[in-house]
Amino acid sequence: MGLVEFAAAKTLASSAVFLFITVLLMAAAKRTNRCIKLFAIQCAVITAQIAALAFMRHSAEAFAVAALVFLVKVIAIPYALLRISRQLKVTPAVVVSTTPVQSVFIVAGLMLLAFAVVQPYARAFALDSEMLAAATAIILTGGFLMISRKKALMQVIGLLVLENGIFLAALTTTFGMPFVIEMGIFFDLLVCVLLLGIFVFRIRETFEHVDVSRLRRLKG
Amino acid sequence: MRIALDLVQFLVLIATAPLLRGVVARVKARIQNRRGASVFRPYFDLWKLFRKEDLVPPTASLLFRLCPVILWAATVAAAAFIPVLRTSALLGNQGDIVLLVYLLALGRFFLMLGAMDGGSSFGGMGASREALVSTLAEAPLLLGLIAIAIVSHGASIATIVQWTAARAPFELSPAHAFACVALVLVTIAETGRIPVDNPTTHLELTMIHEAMVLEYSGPSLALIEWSSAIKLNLMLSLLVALFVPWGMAASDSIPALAIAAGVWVVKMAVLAVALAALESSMAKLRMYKVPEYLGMATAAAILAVVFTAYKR
Amino acid sequence: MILWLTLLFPLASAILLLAFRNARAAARTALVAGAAEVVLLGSCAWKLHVYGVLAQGRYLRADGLTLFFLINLGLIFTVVLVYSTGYLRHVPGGRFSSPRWYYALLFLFLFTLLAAYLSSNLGVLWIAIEATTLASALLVGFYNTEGAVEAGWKYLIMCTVGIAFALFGTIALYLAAVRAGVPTSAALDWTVLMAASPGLNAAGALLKLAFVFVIVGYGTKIGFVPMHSWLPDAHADAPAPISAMLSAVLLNCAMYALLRMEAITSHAIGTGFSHALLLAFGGLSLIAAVFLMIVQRDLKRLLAYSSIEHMGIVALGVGIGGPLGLSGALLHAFNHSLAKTLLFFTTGKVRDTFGTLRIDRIRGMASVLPYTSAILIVGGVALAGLPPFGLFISEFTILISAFAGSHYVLAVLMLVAFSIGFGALFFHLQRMLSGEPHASRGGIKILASEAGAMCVCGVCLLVLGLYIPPAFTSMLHNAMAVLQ
Amino acid sequence: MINLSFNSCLVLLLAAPVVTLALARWKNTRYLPAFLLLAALIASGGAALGTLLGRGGVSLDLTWLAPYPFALALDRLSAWFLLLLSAAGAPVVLFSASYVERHYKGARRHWLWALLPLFLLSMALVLTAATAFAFLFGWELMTLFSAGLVAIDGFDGERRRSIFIYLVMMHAGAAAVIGAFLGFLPHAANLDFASVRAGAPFMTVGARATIFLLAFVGFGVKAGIVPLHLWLPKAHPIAPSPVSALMSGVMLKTAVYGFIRFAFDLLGAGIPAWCGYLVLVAGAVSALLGILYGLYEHDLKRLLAYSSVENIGIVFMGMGAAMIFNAQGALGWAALALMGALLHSLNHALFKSLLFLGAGAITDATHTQDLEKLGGLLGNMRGTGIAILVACCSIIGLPLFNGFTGEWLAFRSFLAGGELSDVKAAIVLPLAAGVLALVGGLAAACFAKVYSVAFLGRPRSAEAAHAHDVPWAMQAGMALLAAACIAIGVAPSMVLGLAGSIAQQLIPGAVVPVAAGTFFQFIPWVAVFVLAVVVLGLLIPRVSRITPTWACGMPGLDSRMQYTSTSFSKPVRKVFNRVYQPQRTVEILPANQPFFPSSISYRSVRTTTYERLYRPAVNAIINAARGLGRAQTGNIQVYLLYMFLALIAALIYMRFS
Repeated sequence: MGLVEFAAAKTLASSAVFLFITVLLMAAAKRTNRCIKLFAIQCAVITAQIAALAFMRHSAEAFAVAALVFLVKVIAIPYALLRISRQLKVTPAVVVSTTPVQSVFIVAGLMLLAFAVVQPYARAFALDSEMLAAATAIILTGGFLMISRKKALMQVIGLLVLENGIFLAALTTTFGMPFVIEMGIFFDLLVCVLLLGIFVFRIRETFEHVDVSRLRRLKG
Repeated sequence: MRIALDLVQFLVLIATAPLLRGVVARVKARIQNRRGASVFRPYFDLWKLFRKEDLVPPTASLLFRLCPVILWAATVAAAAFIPVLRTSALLGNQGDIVLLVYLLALGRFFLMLGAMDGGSSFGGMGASREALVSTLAEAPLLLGLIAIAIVSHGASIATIVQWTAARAPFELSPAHAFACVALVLVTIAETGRIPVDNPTTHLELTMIHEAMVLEYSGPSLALIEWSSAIKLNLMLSLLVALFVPWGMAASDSIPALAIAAGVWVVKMAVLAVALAALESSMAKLRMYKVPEYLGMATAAAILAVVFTAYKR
Repeated sequence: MILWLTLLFPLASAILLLAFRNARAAARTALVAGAAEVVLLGSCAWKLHVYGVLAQGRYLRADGLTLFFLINLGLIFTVVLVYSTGYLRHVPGGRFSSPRWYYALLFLFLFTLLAAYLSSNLGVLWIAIEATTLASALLVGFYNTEGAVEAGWKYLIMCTVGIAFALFGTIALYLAAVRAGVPTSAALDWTVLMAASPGLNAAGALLKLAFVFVIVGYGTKIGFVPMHSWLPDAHADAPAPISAMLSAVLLNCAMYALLRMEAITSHAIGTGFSHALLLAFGGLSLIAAVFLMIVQRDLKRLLAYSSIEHMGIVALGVGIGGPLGLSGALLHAFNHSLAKTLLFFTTGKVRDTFGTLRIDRIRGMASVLPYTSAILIVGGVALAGLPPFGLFISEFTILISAFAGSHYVLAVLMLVAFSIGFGALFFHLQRMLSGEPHASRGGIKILASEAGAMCVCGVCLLVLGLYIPPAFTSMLHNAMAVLQ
Repeated sequence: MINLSFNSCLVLLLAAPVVTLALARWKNTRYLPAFLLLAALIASGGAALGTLLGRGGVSLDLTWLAPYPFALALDRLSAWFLLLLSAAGAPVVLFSASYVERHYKGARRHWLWALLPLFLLSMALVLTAATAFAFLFGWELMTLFSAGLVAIDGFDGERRRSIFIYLVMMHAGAAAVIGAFLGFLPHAANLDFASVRAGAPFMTVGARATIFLLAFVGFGVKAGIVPLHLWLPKAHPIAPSPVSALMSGVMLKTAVYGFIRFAFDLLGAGIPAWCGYLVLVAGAVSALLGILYGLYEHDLKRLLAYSSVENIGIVFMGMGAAMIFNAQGALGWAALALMGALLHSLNHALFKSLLFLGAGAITDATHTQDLEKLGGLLGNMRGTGIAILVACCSIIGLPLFNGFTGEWLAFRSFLAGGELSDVKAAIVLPLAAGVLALVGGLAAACFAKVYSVAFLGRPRSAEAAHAHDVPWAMQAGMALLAAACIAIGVAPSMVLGLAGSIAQQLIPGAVVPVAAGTFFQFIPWVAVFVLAVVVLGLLIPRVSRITPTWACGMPGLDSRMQYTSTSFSKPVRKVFNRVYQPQRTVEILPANQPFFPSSISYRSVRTTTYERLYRPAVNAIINAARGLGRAQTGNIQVYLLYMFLALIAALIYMRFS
């Protein structure tokens, strides 16, 4: 067994743990920028995982996907988000509805829930239950971030985390979708982040704050 | 022949109407220790009125003069429904209780219109009170008649009378008893006698019928007075025919008819005396006690109907 | 080839339109491009009519169902484009908020919609539907007002989250297909999946999971309660023609995607599961929407909730199933798009005249805007499902299917909801129509383009209510045949 | 021939609005719409009469046109009501020809002339529909067009509210009717009447009872059965008078038609017995409360609207009795009671249209429909006055007028009910006769009030004093209706036969009791008799002199001393205080001189309103709406939470499905 193979196997085995840690840290993070960086790390873990899988299965397409993920999610999106965050010139705090301790406990609870939910499926389809649980936990945490964080940018991050979870689920269950579709999904994601960026700026311009929980003119 | 006989009894009913009034007034006077006028006094009154001029208010319309005539016509037509001497009548063989009641309503409706046409407040007062009394009297009247009609399996007056006449006097059902109570009460109300209305009052504020005819004079008043006399006569005759028809002529022979006439006169006399006694011994009810009075009549009529269902 | 041309032409037009800084030139170009696109769509439809199915490469395919929705799209897009040329007379300039951006984004929106309809692959379909959100988000925020920005944000976030769910569902379906032995390259191809659906039965649990995520995901886009919250905001603050596009086309497009998924699910594991979910979401939408219509204060929000109501009805029709339910649902989607377009067009005139869409500030409309009021009444009557308009036929069909299928509770619920919805709609309409106008504003003249657009909708509604042409019927049957 | 005239009626009614709007510019075509409508109504009347006389029927299949089976057919029942439509409609159109010309200008006139034929067409559609789809199509259109016509006089304030209530109640009623029709579905795939009829016997009793109840509620709303009548006194008074006439006279009858179609034709004989009692009691309550509320009113058209509630109640009493007889197996009497309902429908169409036209004529002449401002109109409006007198006599049910014939049939069948072996029926039916008698008495009081306050005595306002009679076309319209009232009243045998044939069609095996036939042949003799006596009375020689009215010897009797509408009904109102629970306000000015006031004003408002009955339901709906509205907080985080909750709920469902 070569070193690379060993590394790939280790990566695959341990990535779930890293993902869980990133998720927990995100829940506890107090600043937007830290969240963005954690997101980048999370994506990096996923990249490593794809690369490992690609290596194990000798799939060129998967390598391309890994490269794409690395480019888009680890570099482009965090960079853009950080830039936006800097340009917005608002307080760096994430502004939460729940305290960090509560957040951590809730996310921990969501992880347990994720394990409980995926268990029967994992058994039925002979899947890696840990990875699947990680994916589900990431989805749930993404949702939780969107619900509990009041800043527009944090909602974007929550959305991205959620999307990450889905991507991870696809990866662990089916070893990725057909390449064209994968490409399309990435493209959509990129445009989406772009648009969200535009809207974050517009919100700042129009309302002079970026607190989405205060966007309550339209109701009823 | 039969038609001629029916015509005769119809004419008798119309012609004797003022006499009945006179008799009642006379008996009443005697009970009240007065001598009283002649029993034929109503005839003289009518004769006098027919010759007088007809005074018409300036605001009155063409209906003002037409109304008494229609009232008279409707009442006369109703009289043609009543068996008096024979167990049939001119219009009573096919004419049924509903038509009878509604013919009386027709007359009353036009009388109310005539009263309102005068343009004074008294006419309106009388008409609105008459509207109340007649409204509430209609249901017990019809229900009482219907109860008897159900028992005797027929809706036309002649059928009912024939059925009753064929029974023995004490064979009648409780329905008859209740219906009789109801109809007696209603008859008093419908004909405007004490305790519902006082036909001899001179105080406008208590009048019902008299207030309505306050503007009428001459031939118009004569027709109205005659109509009310006919109404009293026909209602009493109806009571007689419905509840004590025995003695009516079974055949068309002269003796039978003569006996029938005699029996009828006796029955009517008894009723007239009873009416006079009643009127002398009672006070007129306050206006808003009348609904209670008619309520009793309605209750009796409803009981009569209920008994038709349970006792057969 | 025709498919590629039809699909890519709007994209090219969109890019071309960005070059026109002059508003009138942009409008003219847009009209020309629109006309060309209509011709393309027409020839596409004709070919479809002749051949039944058109396929191009691995990813493009059109069948009877596509044809039905393409006709709908073409019709609504045409009237919206024509209406827009008049409507955009005075728009504020701004970044992404100028006529050229408007037309460009409109054509981009059309491109994404076409992509959704013409894709043969459920993955591509997903991408296209996500793209519709992206393409229309800037149009929703076109006015750049507080409301528009807020609405745009909510629209983008909620629909993206919803769509993410749909992606998860699509992945689950893919997994199920792969597990059932479908080759990975074709595992999201709809035709292949339909053919293989009996074999998918083994992965029933996964299919159920897939459908749950898909119905919640695409359901967000359709506007099912309780995922509907973006819809009234986006409809209310978008420009009137865009509201029409959203309500009449976008919702139908999402419904189309759901229909495709539903067909596979019900073919594989029976109709019970998917129909129950459709009935639940449809019933919830119908009931909640008619109630919410009562408390609306804004005309366009009112109409938006009515869209939710009608999408609920469509879902109920699909959920009841059978030929009757399905045909009623498709017909209803078509009719609703016409009626809603008509009504949203009138809101443009109302806003121009009264400067607001707040129902309590609009008074005396019947005297200020007699013709628009007449159209508003006609649209309201049509929307309430009264004859002689098409929605009566489609609602009647769905009711019949409910009764015939012995869904009595559902039928009663629908009848009650129709009554409440009617009451809510007319409660607001009558308040606007009557009374003395607050300010003595002169009514704004209806342009020929606007009148023409509205007339087309009205006439189509009337025709579909009185006499459904045999061609339309056969088209409807072909569409249903695809799903069954 | 019948086919031709029926088709031409449809074509004319369809063409009329087009022609009206197309020729709107030309002034000399202003009577064209009226002509077209008259021609159409005469054609439809001919077709109906031909069908009733057994010269074949009409059956027109338009399914090729519509997405669902859409057929029109004219059997005897449809023909009866179509005849009613024509008989009441033609005079109304004649009246309108002049009325519309005098009161409406420009666009409103054109809209009125465009909507009127459509309204008539929709009613004809309802009456002749042979499939559920056609029926419902017409049914909904009828509501729409009538609402449009009601709104033509204005759309503000209270009127707007009234129209809204009308629309909403109609829609809810229509929902019930739709439910009733579609309830047949599992057993009648095609939803045409023939297959429904054939399928009904295979349904369970519960299903049939449910359908019956839905139909009862649905048609009850349209017909104005208490307490579903809420809209009726609101919508009828505010319509233009000819439209009120059509709505009250004809449109309510479409509901009666629908109900008969369901209860006697489509559902067949298998309705549980209690349904009959339900209908009877509902009818009795409507009749009684309708006329009591009518008596309270002094707005002429609202009074007439309440009187419609009463008359519809009588019709429903007849139908209820028919159903009870049917359940007891007394088919002959069932037929008789049904004939009573049919005849009363026709009669009510005639005299109520006439009364509403009269109200229109009064408004035309005096610009008010408040009874308290009228009086003495008979002097200046002789033609109108006589026609309305006929209508009043008819509506009370006086003999020799048409109202009597229907009520007599009802009375006669109630009476016969006393001989049924079933004790319940034998008590309830005769007591219904008592209710009918009470209603008759109240109606007499009510219309004595109407006629005497409006047409007799002294005028109560300057407008009333200077009223002029209306143009000939309006008078002719009213005269036609009055003539029809008298004709049916004096010689009812002719219509009785027609009604009998319908009853025998609907109640197979029924032999109409001979009593009715002989009695109706007897009525002309009574008429001759009464007329002879009247002539005799008129021949009495008399000398008339005009003298001032008796005023207790005091001078200065004026119109304000007359009994008014309010004071006339006072005794009855006082007796039925419980029904009205009035709120009285007496204002005496100046307040410090209670015994020598300069003015006393008295107002009495009925506080028993049925809106209270609807209030809890409406409030519940509004509160639910508010609650849901609060759930739309505007906060996107909450919205996202909803989404996740929905997903979780769906997942839980999946887990347990």
